[in-house]
Amino acid sequence: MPDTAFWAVCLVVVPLFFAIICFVRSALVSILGPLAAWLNAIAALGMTVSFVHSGPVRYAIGGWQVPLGINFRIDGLSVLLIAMTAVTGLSVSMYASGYFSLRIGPAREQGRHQHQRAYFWPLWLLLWAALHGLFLSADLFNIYVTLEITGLSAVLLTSLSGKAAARLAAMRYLLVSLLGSCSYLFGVALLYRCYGILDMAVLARLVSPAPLMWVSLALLTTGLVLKTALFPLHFWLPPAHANALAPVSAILSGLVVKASLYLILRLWGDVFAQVLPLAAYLLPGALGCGAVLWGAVQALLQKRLKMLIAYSTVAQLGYMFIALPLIRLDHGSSAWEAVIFLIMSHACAKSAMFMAAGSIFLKAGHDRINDLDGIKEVLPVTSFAFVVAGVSLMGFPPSGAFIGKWLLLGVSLASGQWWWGIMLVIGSLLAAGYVYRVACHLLVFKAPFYARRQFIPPVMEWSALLLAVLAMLLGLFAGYPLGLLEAGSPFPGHACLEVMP
Amino acid sequence: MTSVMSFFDIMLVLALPWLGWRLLASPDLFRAVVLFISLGLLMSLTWVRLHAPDVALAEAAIGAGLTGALFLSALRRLERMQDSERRLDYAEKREEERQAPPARRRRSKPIAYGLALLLLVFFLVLLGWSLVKTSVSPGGLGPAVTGQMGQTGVQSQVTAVLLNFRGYDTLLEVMVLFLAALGSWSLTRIRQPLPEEVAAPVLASLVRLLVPLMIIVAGYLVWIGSSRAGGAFQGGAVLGAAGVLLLLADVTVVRQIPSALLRWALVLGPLLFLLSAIACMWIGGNLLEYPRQSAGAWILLIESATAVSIGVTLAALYAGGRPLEPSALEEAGEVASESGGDEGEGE
Amino acid sequence: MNTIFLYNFSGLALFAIGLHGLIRSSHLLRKILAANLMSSGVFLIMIVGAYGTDKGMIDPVPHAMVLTGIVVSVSATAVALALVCLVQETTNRVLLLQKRKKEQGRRTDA
Amino acid sequence: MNWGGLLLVMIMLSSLVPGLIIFALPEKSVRPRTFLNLGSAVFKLLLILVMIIGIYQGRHFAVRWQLLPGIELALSSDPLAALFSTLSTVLWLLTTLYAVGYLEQSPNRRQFFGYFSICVTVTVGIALAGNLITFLLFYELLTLTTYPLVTHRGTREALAAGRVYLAYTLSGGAVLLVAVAWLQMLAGPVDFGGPPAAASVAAEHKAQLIVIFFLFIAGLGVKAALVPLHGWLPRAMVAPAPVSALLHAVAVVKAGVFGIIRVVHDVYGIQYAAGLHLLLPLSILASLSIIYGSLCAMRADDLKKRLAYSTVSQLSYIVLGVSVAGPLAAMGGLVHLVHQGLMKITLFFCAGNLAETLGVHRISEMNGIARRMPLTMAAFSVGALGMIGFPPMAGFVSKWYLGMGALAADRMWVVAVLAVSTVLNAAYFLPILIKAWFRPQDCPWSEQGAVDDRLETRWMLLVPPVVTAFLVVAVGLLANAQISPLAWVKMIVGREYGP
Repeated sequence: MPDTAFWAVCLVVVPLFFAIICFVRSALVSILGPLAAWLNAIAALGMTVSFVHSGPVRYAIGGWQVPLGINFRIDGLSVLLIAMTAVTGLSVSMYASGYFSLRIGPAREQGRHQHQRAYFWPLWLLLWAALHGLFLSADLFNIYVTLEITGLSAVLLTSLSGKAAARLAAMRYLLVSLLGSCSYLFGVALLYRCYGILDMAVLARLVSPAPLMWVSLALLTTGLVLKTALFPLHFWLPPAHANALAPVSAILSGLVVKASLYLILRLWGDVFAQVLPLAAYLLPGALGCGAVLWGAVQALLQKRLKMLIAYSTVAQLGYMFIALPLIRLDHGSSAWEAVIFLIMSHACAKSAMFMAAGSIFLKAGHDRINDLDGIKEVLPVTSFAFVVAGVSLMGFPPSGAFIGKWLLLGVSLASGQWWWGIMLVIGSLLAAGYVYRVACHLLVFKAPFYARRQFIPPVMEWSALLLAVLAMLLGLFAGYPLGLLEAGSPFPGHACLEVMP
Repeated sequence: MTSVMSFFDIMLVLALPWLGWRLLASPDLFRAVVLFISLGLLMSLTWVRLHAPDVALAEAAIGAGLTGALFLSALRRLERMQDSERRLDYAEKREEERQAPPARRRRSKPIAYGLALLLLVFFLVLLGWSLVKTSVSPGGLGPAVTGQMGQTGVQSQVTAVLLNFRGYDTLLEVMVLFLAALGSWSLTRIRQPLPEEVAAPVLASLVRLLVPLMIIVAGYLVWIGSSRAGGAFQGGAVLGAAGVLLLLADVTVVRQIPSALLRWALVLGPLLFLLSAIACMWIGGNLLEYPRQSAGAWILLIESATAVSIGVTLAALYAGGRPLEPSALEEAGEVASESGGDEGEGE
Repeated sequence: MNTIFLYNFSGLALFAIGLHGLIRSSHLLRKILAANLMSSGVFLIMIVGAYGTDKGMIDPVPHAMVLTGIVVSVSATAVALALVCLVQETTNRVLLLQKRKKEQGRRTDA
Repeated sequence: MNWGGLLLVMIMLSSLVPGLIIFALPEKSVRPRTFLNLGSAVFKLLLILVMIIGIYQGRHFAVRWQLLPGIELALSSDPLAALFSTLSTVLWLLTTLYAVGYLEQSPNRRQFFGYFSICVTVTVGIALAGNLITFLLFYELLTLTTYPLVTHRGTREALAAGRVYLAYTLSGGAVLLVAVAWLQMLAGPVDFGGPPAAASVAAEHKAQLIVIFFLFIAGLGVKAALVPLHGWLPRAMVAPAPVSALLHAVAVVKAGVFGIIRVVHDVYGIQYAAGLHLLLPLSILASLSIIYGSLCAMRADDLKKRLAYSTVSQLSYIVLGVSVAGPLAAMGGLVHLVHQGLMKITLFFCAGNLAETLGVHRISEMNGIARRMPLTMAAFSVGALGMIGFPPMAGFVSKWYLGMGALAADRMWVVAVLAVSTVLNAAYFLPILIKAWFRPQDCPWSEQGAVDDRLETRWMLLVPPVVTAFLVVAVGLLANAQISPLAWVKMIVGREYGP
């Protein structure tokens, strides 16, 4: 029986291998890509199952223990995020296989679409591998390399659509990404100089308040916040996410921003949690509030569906930053759990929304929100998927986002800093507003709808619906993910189960 | 001696930022790139001064040489496009002038800029102060590396870190290079040689002499990497430089390499590295845990393959795009892809 | 103070100049140059940190990290340059912001 | 899971599953859809009967599903839950029948009946909710599932009404969420049916408890259409008649009122709430709603709008009864939950019949209409007289108990409010009856929906109002019988106040 570490290695090695093969044998991508996606999902499942049995693991790559070598740290947080990546990634992959086969179908512009497919798969698999590597790694510099792969492949995927707007957005994204990584690397360099260590778990025990530590934390955070697109550094996100191809948008919004967000949570919630004063957490919290308001207002003003969804990402990311001060205030672990629910639920819901928007675009030939009346008649499943995803984004029970908001609300009320909770509620109402703007057009009955004679493969419709329903029902099965979290707790409050050399 | 060194240090310390400032302030982009290359060489000198010969070699070959070449080629390409679109440009400029932002915004800009600058300066002062203030962890991981050198199969500490202790980093780094090649292929086709670029016969004959020499040097660098400065990246960079020279001299053979072969050459390093990482697990260790006795051989094998791929990758990056595929379909797609999206393609 | 220590400030200055240039300059090519300067500054600070007072006490780990960094940065630069050419091709713009008039005035074409 | 828990889950699934199947069925398969609708409604009714018999025998059914520590979904069957779930199930069966008849020929019925079935699931979920979180869950879901029904026609007006409806109810839901979270933070998980949770909160949090109470009332008051929060209700009457019937009699408004009852009875406890002086403001609010609703109703010419304002007024009887803090008044309030439902649904069925058969929407067009549609107008009259409080109709029983309760609690002004309200009720219902029965016809009717020569309209439209009118009389006449709503309510109140 393979153990947790074996599966963890598979999670990195398999997508890398398939990315290479997809590049060399580009005629076979339509088989190799989905195959790799399934293998990834199996590996993630295998890792989760064996993690449940055997608990958190440290795996020394090359047999070199910390501090010399790079270690995988497999704890509850990373397992959950990998499970999230696997589910979302698999759905997006299925969607993408339908998407590209559909578009390659008609003879017009066949070469172009074949080109897109041939490069989509290797880039996406590299991105996937980098995400896995990032979630698994315990080493700050190794994480820099994975961040760099994530950023570069995300940029390249964005520019794949070939549209001028997409290329400009990709350019901007790339520059932001470079700036972010550079700042992050600077932070890592200073930390290394200060403590002579790159492993996060060891670092967490060594950190002490020193000027250099403050500066390096500021640099790390600035870099990561740029990549996460926290308000007011979100300017690059909406055009990039809105102009990419549909499966790419789903990946970018659902998964890629979560990578740097995860690191911020690790750093602020775990590594530096012991030395940071409460006041330091107010800044991300306040910026999160700004993001919630600004993102929602911008989303309300958009005329195009994909822009609306992209701005909603900006708003939703705000919640996770509002959670930071609450993580600090909370004595138990419910704020942590809340953030994780928000992240997982957002990944599923947002990917589903972008996938649905892609199908709608292909069918209607445009994505102007006001002209979508009656699309339900031609794309019932997709419309339903969009609405369900939107509802779970609003934080309606029993979605995962509801659990997250509920827990955060409880923490904020209990800690006396009730304004964070009120912000969450206001954010939900605003979210309801912009979801409604779309949903009222998607739900209304109006026949006949003028649609292109474009056949949308069922796999595209149903994969979106599956993700949306998953986001909606995540709350009902909240106990399982939490079990995982408690098994390998990243929380300062719990016993640290790190296996140290 | 010490005072001479100090003088040298101070000159370098001052020259680096000065060059950096000059190159960004230079109105001429060509000049900026040339200054960038000289900055790279100066950096390389600095690395030597700071006892980092491996980094110095890599900086000279990759940081200064290849990056500079990339910049120059991009610059030429941009200028050519601008020349052909000058008239179109003019019309657009008129259009933009009409839609110029209101004057109020312009006035507010210097204030915002000043504030941002102030913030930046404040942060830098803080940074510098904290650098001075904070005690540095002595030696970092140096002693740990020295203690474990016996089990790595190589003598050079940097190579040991790169390919053994932190081999996983290097594996991913090779993947970054692969990603860059993949990305530039996904973006554009290969650049056709410009008329003014067609090399003089003198250059061609020089290249014929130089390239075999460079290949030997590259091989030597990879070989020596296990004990002294050098290794896959440095060797690969020299190979890449050879490739660039071949492209510059427009040796027809280079452009006629079949695309499939090129693809295999690009992935040889990453693939072999990955497979040997897995093979280590097969043998019974962890990922990338070479058997202790034959670690040196493993590393040399990986380094050689990686060097070849790095060389090909760097040359391919310089070439700037995917080679022309024989199939007509791809050709049809190119046109659409290059001309940008049409209205049905808003996605 | 040790003269070697001064290299820290050189690196810091390079980082700052690069940052300033990245945000401030409008030509994409110059932005990419600036990003390269920034990373050079960071590399310098890393290597200075590795430089021990004794000759034998040099930490090889930052050297390896910088080697990795150089390769990563050349990859990113290559992608960025290819993208700049594409952007120019499709939009006839080398500037992200609408500042081309000023920039064109400054550019001296050969 | 024990068999009792299974029963509750079955009750939920018995309409959820048909709803999902209806979504999957094609638009054209009318017969299977109708069969599924009615079959599932009957099946659900049978299950509810089993539950009621179980409760009579002293059983308690419950099922729990833990999401997280502190967040638990619980269904449980206390008598109050049984009262509300029985009411909704019975009325749902009739409304389904009515809707099948009403929507014959109209497009997009698949969606209508799909949401319709899910809506009953959610309403019964509200009834059976065993703790505050579960209540909140279904309360929010009710908003979502009723929205497509309100906007079913897709006209500009319907969409505007839907927007207003959502704005009100979502804001209410958000306030409710805050209240629930806050209370849970103070008191831990709040279960219904046990000792009131708020009473266990330490004394120094009393001020917070008061704030929470008003947050609850604000959140629930939106759906219960308490006066400053009632704006959505008159607009939502653009929906098709079965939906209006459902909104006004069974689902949405009742969910709000039911929530208020739960909060007062099970969360705070009557005694404790009275001790905090929370009930007096509530009863004042309810009285205001009663008077204001009636006044607005008098001015409305549109029949459905008049009925809508009448709902605003009548619902507050229930709140008033609960807030007067005495067993008799509580009985009056609770029994009015059932009685108002029966009467109001009768009235809306009849209004729908008039509109569907003759195209009559306004009261000014109703002269002499009773001669054309005697059965419908007879049912309407029963409902209207019941609303006014004529003995022996259902409304009389509620008002009687409310008045007695107010006297017992020594609140003379409540009696005065009841008297004024009765006069106002008469003032806006009697003219309709007089016009319909005694005036000659003075304007043409379109006769668009007259398809059957023997009956005044389609039988599916006629049977439900006649049945509900019959029930209105029956529950009034047989109020003292062993299985009447009143008897059931007596049992509930007996448990609350002790023997």
